[in-house]
Amino acid sequence: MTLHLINKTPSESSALRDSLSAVSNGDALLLIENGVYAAMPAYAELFTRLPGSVQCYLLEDDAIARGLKDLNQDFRAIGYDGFVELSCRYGKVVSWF
Amino acid sequence: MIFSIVVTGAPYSSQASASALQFSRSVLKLGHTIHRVFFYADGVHSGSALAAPPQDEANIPSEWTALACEHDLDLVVCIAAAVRRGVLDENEARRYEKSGHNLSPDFTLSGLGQLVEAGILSDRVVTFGA
Amino acid sequence: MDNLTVNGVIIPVDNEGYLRNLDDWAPAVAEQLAQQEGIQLSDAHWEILAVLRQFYQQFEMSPAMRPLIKAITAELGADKGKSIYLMSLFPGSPAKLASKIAGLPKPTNCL
Amino acid sequence: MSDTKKSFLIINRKAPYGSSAARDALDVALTISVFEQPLSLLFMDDAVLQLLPAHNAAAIGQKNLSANLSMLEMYDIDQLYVCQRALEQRGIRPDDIELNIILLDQSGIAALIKKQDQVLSF
Repeated sequence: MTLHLINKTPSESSALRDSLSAVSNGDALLLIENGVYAAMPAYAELFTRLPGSVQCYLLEDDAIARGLKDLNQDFRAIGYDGFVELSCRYGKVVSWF
Repeated sequence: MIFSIVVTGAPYSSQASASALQFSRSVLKLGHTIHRVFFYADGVHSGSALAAPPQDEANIPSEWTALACEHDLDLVVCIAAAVRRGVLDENEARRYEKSGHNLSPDFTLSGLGQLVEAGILSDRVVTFGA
Repeated sequence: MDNLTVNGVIIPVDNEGYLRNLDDWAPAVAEQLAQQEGIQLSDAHWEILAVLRQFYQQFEMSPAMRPLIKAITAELGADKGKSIYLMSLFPGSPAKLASKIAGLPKPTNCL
Repeated sequence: MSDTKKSFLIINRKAPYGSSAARDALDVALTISVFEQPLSLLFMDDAVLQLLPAHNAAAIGQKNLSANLSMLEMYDIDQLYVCQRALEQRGIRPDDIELNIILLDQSGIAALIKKQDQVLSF
């Protein structure tokens, strides 16, 4: 299983779109850097077709840095330690940027 | 678990190097190993000893140096990417007949083989791209 | 390293003996580049250099050892497409040494 | 060079020339091949533009990426996967591409990623 790491907003590159089209059941998504903007409620539609088995996370420091609040409830906020733990739990990390 | 980390974004142009630094700190804190940090493409600028950001900003190259000293990290800068962009050690400066060199002594210039070897020997490779 | 003098013309080389201007390459220049490496070019050397230059012209990159052998096998036959044969002509690091004599760019030490 | 084998996938997602990504990916691919590790390349998104033929990059002072890509077979790199949708979106027909490629749909891409040990992105 794969941890997909996305660091771009939905419009600054196709990173998010490409990652969404490449997920398998049981994978996870982690939004970092500018990627965290994708967890704004306005983008919720992008994630509705994800299989329920795909867990979604965002890096809390990056969201706080950008003043983001009331984000998409499907994303769990984690810190860098959580990021490392996810990298261990999933078999590999694929970066999309 | 054995990690290797790849950085392809330049500090101050992208967040990649800063994120990789934070991630590396957590990897080490949680008791894992970092086999190598490989700086590629614009990431090579993290190895500059001459970066002089304002005092109220993070000095990313020197933070890498500090982390490397504390944990004996192998910080490798891709030689082909670096030499093109003017990041040289003493040896390459001589090789290309340049008047100065700027690679921080805690970094090593080496080939892409070091990236591939890291991929072979590490359980996880995490890329911080720009 | 000292610059080369070929037919009265000075051909500048860098401190490792690589041509500074790749356009300066000519067979007479190759002879001298080889001499600096202690090699006297024979027909056997020349056909390898020709394959190498053709490879570079076609793909715009210098080959590593394995693709060089593949190209030599295709052009000159399997007997010559062997690293031991190349070692006998260009001792040490054949792909690197032959590239230098063939006037290809200085390698970036990429491996 | 090493007894351990890991399968590598290089994901290309950027157009050629405008950034160094295509060349960076190619250099890594050649190195993986020198280390004799199993290797696949995947072209997604704008990276399919790398596959258009007849570049003449001298016009912009760069090296010709299509010449470089045609060298892949000399390195025995023959697993070239291409995102079908990315081609369609750009009006490129598979016949326009001179390399031997394998077209993948969305589920094919997911399956390709799934079976790799390491994935490097450019």
